Amino acid sequence: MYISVQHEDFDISAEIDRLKNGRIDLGAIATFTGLVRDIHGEKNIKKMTLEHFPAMAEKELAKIGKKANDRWPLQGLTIIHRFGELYPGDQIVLVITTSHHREAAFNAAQFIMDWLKTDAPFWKKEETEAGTHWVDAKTDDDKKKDRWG
Amino acid sequence: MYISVQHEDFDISAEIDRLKNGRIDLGAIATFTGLVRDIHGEKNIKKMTLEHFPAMAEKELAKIGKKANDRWPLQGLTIIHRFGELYPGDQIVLVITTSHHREAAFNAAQFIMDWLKTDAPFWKKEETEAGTHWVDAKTDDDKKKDRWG
Amino acid sequence: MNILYFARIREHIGKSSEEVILPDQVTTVADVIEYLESLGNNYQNAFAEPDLLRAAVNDEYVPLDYNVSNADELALFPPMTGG
Amino acid sequence: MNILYFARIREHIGKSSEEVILPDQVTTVADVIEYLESLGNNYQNAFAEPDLLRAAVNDEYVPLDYNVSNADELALFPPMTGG
Repeated sequence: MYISVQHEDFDISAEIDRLKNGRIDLGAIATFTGLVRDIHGEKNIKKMTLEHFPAMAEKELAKIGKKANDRWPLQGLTIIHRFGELYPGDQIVLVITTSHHREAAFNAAQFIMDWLKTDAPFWKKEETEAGTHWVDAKTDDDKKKDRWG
Repeated sequence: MYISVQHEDFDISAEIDRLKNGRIDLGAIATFTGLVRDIHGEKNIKKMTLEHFPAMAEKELAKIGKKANDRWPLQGLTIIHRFGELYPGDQIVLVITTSHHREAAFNAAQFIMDWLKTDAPFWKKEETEAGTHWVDAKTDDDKKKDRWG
Repeated sequence: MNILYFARIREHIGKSSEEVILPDQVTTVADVIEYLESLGNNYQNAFAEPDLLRAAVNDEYVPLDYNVSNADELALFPPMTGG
Repeated sequence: MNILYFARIREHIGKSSEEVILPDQVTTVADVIEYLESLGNNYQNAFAEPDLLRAAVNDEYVPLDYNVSNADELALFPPMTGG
């Protein structure tokens, strides 16, 4: 399990290579990348600032990774979450899961994303032409997490 | 929609860049990569040969992509399927989906993979120490496809 | 009619395509298969398991009761194992 | 007790952390919040919506009725918006 909380950007192919580490027994790799969009609602985003709780962030990502690992037969997983000032088009978060089985890889990646939305100690602030505001948590995200039981 | 049937390997980051094409309105990117495993059942795989139906292959991948596109609000998708002689660790297939919504990206990628398993005109032949054999289609794969209705 | 064979079926028959003149009574893909089986053991072996037989006519998947004529191109192959 | 503030709550209070000596009657996170509210409008504004308040003690998420002492480190923040 590779967990990183970082400001620096990441390269998906390089991260997949890190996870594969030369192994040839992997059947399926799923990835998910979250990006800063240029528009939220009807407002143009100029900048997104991600505040985080440094002492907790990596630990909470690792807990979420462990939950996925306990639930599906994974051969490895990566979670990278960026913080700091990001701009439209920038990558925010990367999840990679690998398994013999494609369903396990897909479900684990989706599960991890659902948990990150509600349990990773990060807070998004958007800067638009109309000023800056904190992004509200979506109750919908709680429901998505809760469906995993 | 970018569809390719090719012998050549692919680079996931490069394919994501091709799909993004500089756009900054993408919120979520899901990818799935299928790989040749070194072991199938209890046999060591030395080589996997993918035979395909050239006149139909790209067309069928495009049909599957269109089905996904009609069903979810995608901003773009890529399907690359390799043919020819491949070896353990080699990449076989890549699906990339992008959407404003992570669920749409995940579901569309999984849907496309399920359809590829049963409807893409490719046939896998494995070479092991015990000889060569054609990989049997799994009835389970039909069920996975059918669950999408 | 031009007929293409793929994978296990191609190997049993020993060729990847051939030109066949259909007898008059042949109207469906299943009829073509029955006719081919009369041509030799290699065809009988290729089509021994009807459940493991799929067809396309003019590059579109079709069921085995699909109507065909000499002008069509038929492809015969086992269930796909792509992805 | 060392208290950390994040995001909207940090901005309302105007600092990211502070050292607070808890009065004797304070036993839970909710009590700490009530005490902090007595310190000024900025705290009242920060905690105006109890539904939008989350807490961690010693780097573990806890409910607001969790027991705390001066030796603990408390963090207060709005619902997370990671991912």
